[in-house]
Amino acid sequence: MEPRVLANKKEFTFKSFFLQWEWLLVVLILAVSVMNASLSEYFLEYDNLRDATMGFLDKAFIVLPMVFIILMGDIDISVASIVTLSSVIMADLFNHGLPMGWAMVAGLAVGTICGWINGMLVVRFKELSSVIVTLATMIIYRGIAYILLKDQASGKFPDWFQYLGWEYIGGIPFILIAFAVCAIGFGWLLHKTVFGRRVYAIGNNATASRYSGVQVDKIKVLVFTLAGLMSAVTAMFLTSRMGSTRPNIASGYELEVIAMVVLGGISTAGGKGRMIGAILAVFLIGFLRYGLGLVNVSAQMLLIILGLLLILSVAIPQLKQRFASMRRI
Amino acid sequence: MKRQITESAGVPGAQINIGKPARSVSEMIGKFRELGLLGFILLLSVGVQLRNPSFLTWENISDIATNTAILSILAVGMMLVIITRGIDLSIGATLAVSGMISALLVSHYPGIHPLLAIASGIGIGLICGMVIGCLVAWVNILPIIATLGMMNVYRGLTFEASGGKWVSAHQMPTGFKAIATGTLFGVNNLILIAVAIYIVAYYFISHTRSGRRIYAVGSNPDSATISGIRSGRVLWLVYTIMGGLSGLAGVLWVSKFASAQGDTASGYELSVIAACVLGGVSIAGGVGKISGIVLGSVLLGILNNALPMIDVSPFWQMFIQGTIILIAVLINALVKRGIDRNHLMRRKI
Amino acid sequence: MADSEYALELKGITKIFPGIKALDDVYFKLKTGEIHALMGENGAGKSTFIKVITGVHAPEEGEMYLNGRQVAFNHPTDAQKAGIAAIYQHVTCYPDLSVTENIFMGHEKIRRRTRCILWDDMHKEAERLLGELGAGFDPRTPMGALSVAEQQLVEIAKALSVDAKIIIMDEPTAALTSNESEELYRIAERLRDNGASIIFISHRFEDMYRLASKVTVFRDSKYIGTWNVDEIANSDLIVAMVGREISQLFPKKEANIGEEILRVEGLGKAGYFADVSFSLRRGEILGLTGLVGAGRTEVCQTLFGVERYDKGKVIFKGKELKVRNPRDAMRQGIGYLSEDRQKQGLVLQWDIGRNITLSALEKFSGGGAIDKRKELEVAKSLAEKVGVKAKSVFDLVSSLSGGNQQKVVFAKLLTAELDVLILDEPTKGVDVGAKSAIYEMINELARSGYGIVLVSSEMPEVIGMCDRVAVMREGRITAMLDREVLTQEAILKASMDDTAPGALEGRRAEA
Amino acid sequence: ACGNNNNAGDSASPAASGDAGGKKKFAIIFKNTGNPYGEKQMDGYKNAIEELGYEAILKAPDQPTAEAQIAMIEELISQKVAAIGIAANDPDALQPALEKAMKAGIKVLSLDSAVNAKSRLVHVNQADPELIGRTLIQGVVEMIGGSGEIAILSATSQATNQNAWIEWMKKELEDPKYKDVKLVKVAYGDDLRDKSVSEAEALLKSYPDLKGIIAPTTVGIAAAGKVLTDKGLKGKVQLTGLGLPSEMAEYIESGICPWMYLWNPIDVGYLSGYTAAALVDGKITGKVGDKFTAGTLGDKEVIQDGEGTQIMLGAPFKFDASNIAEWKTVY
Ligand SMILES: Nc1ncnc2c1ncn2[C@@H]1O[C@H](COP(=O)(O)OP(=O)(O)OP(=O)(O)O)[C@@H](O)[C@H]1O
Ligand SMILES: Nc1ncnc2c1ncn2[C@@H]1O[C@H](COP(=O)(O)OP(=O)(O)OP(=O)(O)O)[C@@H](O)[C@H]1O
Ligand SMILES: [Mg+2]
Ligand SMILES: [Mg+2]
Repeated sequence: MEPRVLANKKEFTFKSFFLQWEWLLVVLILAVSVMNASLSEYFLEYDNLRDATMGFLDKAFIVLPMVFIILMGDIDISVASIVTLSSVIMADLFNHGLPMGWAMVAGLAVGTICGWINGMLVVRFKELSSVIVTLATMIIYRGIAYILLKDQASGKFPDWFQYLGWEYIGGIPFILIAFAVCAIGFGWLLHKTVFGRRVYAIGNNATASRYSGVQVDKIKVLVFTLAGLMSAVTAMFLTSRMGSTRPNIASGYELEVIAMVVLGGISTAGGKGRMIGAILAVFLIGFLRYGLGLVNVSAQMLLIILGLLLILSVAIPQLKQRFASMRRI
Repeated sequence: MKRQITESAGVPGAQINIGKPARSVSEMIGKFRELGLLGFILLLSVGVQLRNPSFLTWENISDIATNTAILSILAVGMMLVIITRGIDLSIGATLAVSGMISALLVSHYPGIHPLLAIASGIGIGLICGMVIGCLVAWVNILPIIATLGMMNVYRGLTFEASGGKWVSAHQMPTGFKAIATGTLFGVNNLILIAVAIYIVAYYFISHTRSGRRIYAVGSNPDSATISGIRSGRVLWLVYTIMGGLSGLAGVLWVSKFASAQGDTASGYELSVIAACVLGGVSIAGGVGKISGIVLGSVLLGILNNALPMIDVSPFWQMFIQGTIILIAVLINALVKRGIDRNHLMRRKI
Repeated sequence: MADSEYALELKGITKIFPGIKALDDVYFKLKTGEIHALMGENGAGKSTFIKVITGVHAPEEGEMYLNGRQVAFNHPTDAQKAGIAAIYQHVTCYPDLSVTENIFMGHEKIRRRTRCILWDDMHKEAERLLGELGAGFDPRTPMGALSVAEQQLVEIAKALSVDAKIIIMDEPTAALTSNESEELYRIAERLRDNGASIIFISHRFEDMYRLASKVTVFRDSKYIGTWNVDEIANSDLIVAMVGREISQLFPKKEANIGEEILRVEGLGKAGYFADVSFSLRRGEILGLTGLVGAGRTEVCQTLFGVERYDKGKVIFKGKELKVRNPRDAMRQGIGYLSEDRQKQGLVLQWDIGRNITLSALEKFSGGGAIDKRKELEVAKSLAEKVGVKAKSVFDLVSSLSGGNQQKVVFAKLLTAELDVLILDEPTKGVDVGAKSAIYEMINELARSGYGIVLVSSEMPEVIGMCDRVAVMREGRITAMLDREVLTQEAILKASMDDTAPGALEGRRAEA
Repeated sequence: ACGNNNNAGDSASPAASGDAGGKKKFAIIFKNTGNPYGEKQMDGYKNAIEELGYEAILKAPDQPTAEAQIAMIEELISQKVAAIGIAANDPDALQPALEKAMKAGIKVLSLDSAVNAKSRLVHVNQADPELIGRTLIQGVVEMIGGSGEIAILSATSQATNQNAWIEWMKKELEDPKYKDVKLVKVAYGDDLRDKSVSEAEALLKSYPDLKGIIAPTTVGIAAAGKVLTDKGLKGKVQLTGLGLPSEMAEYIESGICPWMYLWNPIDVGYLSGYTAAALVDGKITGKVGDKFTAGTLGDKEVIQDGEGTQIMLGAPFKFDASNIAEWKTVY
């Protein structure tokens, strides 16, 4: 065989660079901003924009690990219940006399354990899809929250606890800073590390990954555990913003989170997509909601708009592909 | 018994063989799934009966059946969807929008024949289903995403259609309310409609080509394409049927509760999916039986009926339901492992 | 136009996939009642051609004539109606449905008026068809419960069930043993004698010589020529297929066998294999052969930690080896090349470089992050070493032909420091050109001190390559043949001999 | 922007002039959209605000959650409205958001379902919980003829309003004159049709001697009415509670439910509108003893309510066969 020399560089084309999904999201965010600014004089005020982020960033913490989960072809619909359970347990322990700091640690631990249980069930029972496993645990976790708190709300947290969700550091909301730190961390984890590369490998071909020495089960459990932990982080911020907790908080968060991840261009089918897409999607949906809220669009219109946006965002790439293949045939 | 056919065919008997005895074992295990579910239902019933003697009365059983009817009608459609490896989260919203529109219809034209009201509900459901069918079958959107998006849209439309109002009992003609309360030979109409749907669905999925193709597409989409099955059409059909059944369920729901609201049946899709999963429909596609989902729906129906009757604290109900679902699917998985192992052993003999 | 002497004729067919011209102005003529072999390297376009005939793909250009009349199939059902049946390369079954349904899917028997499926008729017919093929299983069995060979029989029954005039078989023998292949030949001949025309695709020359009267060769999506089988020499055919001559398929290897590195003692796994013992030395190539389903893959996967064994022990470099997963195995120094490179070997959607480095990512990570430059360097040098044909390591693996994909898998093994390589059917579905490159590579590896277990079903390969051969039958090693006594007869005898101690009795007791 | 300073709503604060478009903006947030009771309340609020020549903003989330209401409060703060009236989905969870609003100079009041005293200046109460609780017991006892088993079918186990009323019902029952009346169970239908029906059926079966059901929630009472109708239990099991006239007309006319109570949601909204305007105009500060005139409803006074203050609309209105026909088309 004659030795062959392979080219050293990847071919770079501006077309493929700018045809990336993330650019479309950037354009959409700009379009939404322009629309909002023209509809409402209040939108472009710095204080308002800044405070708006405080309103939608709580669930964004779950978006980060959900990107990993969906990339691996799994899904976790129990995250909202984990938020509730860790919030309720934190509040319950605090009200039973545990210092707030320790109660928070316990809340985070509970979330982590819930995530770990999800992960263990998913890898031990591979014949059940993660939808089913987390559907069941979703009901169970919230069920436990009901058992613990019954019909009570629980609150009366120390003042400093409210800082999490409401305070600013140097004029920037603390929650935004925390999210930025987490987002950079998760982005780094996904795109720069061995761990992230393996997550992509599992998403594309789990069997081949296993045969290549990737510990698929271990990584899956870890990712689900991370999702549990981040759900608990969301629980901290949400509880701080609400000042009290109940067994029915955060209901419906799972679907919103999944919608954001999908809108961010993360595809379950091919293990494709990037963290930045999901983060952009968080801000796109957040600003769209906030802007339409500023002009007091009714809740039902908002539902319809968000539904159509989700459909369109996944339909556009599909249709593009279809047209391309139609031209071929 | 190793070489039954080798002499004539000259094929080594190691792989190819008749497995009649082994097959009956695996069949038994297969049936065990449903028998197990039935056994569990009976056990539960006896347990509840001991706590509350009015549980196993004719009246209560008929109540359970009536309350389960709508759930099981939806479960039939959901089973077809899941067999094709899909899922439909929009059914609660579809149910609400078709229920609301047919309620508005009868409140504006009280003279309308109840059958026409049913037809209108089914019609609207069909349209909703068709849209989702198109998105899934031809735009290739993942079912979970397509139905999540359309769920929002349909729910929004329900509110828009009603303008935030409810349609109440006094606005509905008696004939319309009688759809769900009427009886034939002493059996509630809802039960009759549900049974009729089981029968039609059973015939459809086991004795017609279109029905079998649903299984084929779910079992192996690639070979379905190659054997000339237009999987797009099958998918579209499945979501359209689901929509039609949701529409029917919408009318029945509104008629049964004599009230149409914007948030009718929100979150109901999870109960329906749970019924299917309990009934042994595999999310991986290709597997599912009518008898299974009927049992699954009945189990959920009994839980809904029995937990209040045996004075379980309302705060425990959710946990108990979730735990039963989890245990059921885990046992299901373990039994399936048993079946697979059995197949494997058969292979070796 | 009057009936033509050709049952099927295709002219100037061109088929383009995004970025790939899979067929380029291709011609083909099939006479009535003939068996016509279609050959060519991997990726030559054979399967695509078949799919054009059966209406799965619509060609960009070209015409198709059926008995002299021009036709155009837009959909697989059109071809079915026209009496064309195909057995596709990859078994296309519905694992959850019964055998009967698998046979009749797409053309179920239905009662005219009610459009109700006639199950009894179908089961009876299925039973008859299977009986004709010598298969004894019940048509009501779910397809997923059958072995690959049994499934292949069902595929054939499926083709028979439509009473097809033209039957196309795309590598039907790839999953079959020589005996089963023989059975298939018989069936094909009978079909031909009954007036059907058959297109037969295979990489095995054996098949072609045994069956076909004509052979057509494609190369690089192009039509090369059609010959009568008895008029063309083997070497000429190879030249036609690869465009150059392959002087020596099995290069001689200077044996340089060192110390023992791996010893397997009485390995057993309930339901799969029992009492497997062998030893391997550095520089040695140990063949592992037997019929399909003999349990070779299972043994290999157990050694690699994919599965667990429950009896016996493995001694590796003098110490007892315990592996729980492939990662452990690779760390200890055992590598495995799986028989299904698309499912188990590669991440098809990734580029070549990433595939190569997947199993050794830790080596490129500094402080948690991947050092991309170092990764690229290693990937590139390994890809060049195994001779992958591509523009750069950024080409997607899915765009490569089978042979080149296999080379990528080899490159992957070379990233780790291994002592033992287990190669499971490394040349399965690989064309002649790539095959010889792979043989060369294996010899090279053996020379550099690896101990190699070569699993293969191809007699010439086993005999040509191995220093010693273990033959497996029904989960047991029935013979260990040294190079001097290595003959086809000896292997066949060991792999089929019924007097060998039955592994089954023990297994059943364990189960 | 946090902390528990209670004097946030300094009436002199000029920050929220709310007159960006020339008109001051008054917002109301109801629990959720698509609820006719809420729509009527918002209508009443709007009527009052427009009578006064201001602009009304009506908002309601699609799900009855506190999270969604917090987002809406933020949106309203951004819009610099003059006042927010809120029917809360949670009494405590809105506290930080509402405190932020008050700090920004917005007047905050709750109506229908209260927020805690720290998060509001004043609460507009549709009716005295004590009065509701006691009246309902008195009603059902009268219906069942003074003795027998009764049960309560409530909304969710979390609902603050319902829980307060149920407490008062239990207190009323402690009176020795009810020694023959036994409250056998409090069931929760979660304001879901199907669940309320199941719960109602379970009550009937578990307690075959049940004589009366109190359902202090609109969904629950209608579901119970439907169950009693379908089972032909008219006259055997009595039903009363709080319900929408439109939903209950059928059952009141048929006699399943001899009478029930509710206040006029339009009036609740209307009174809230005037209260909001009075707060913004500085006529009242929300302290006990403040007085103002609430349009057609006449003079109103701020009174004590636990730690906070409230304005009472009046006694609940009794709907029975004689007046239901005229109300069923109103709300
Ligand atoms: N659906 C498809 N989309 C894109 N490219 C395809 C598709 N199917 C086949 N190809 C490409 O077309 C070329 C011809 O493939 P084909 O499967 O016809 O080869 P083959 O001769 O059958 O090879 P083998 O011997 O490996 O079966 C290959 O390069 C393949 O990658
Ligand atoms: N995933 C599986 N599920 C069930 N049975 C299996 C599975 N994989 C292999 N088998 C069965 O286990 C036995 C041993 O298979 P194995 O693949 O090890 O044989 P082999 O000699 O390597 O054959 P091949 O030449 O096909 O690789 C066969 O009877 C096969 O049918
Ligand atoms: Mg091929
Ligand atoms: Mg093998």
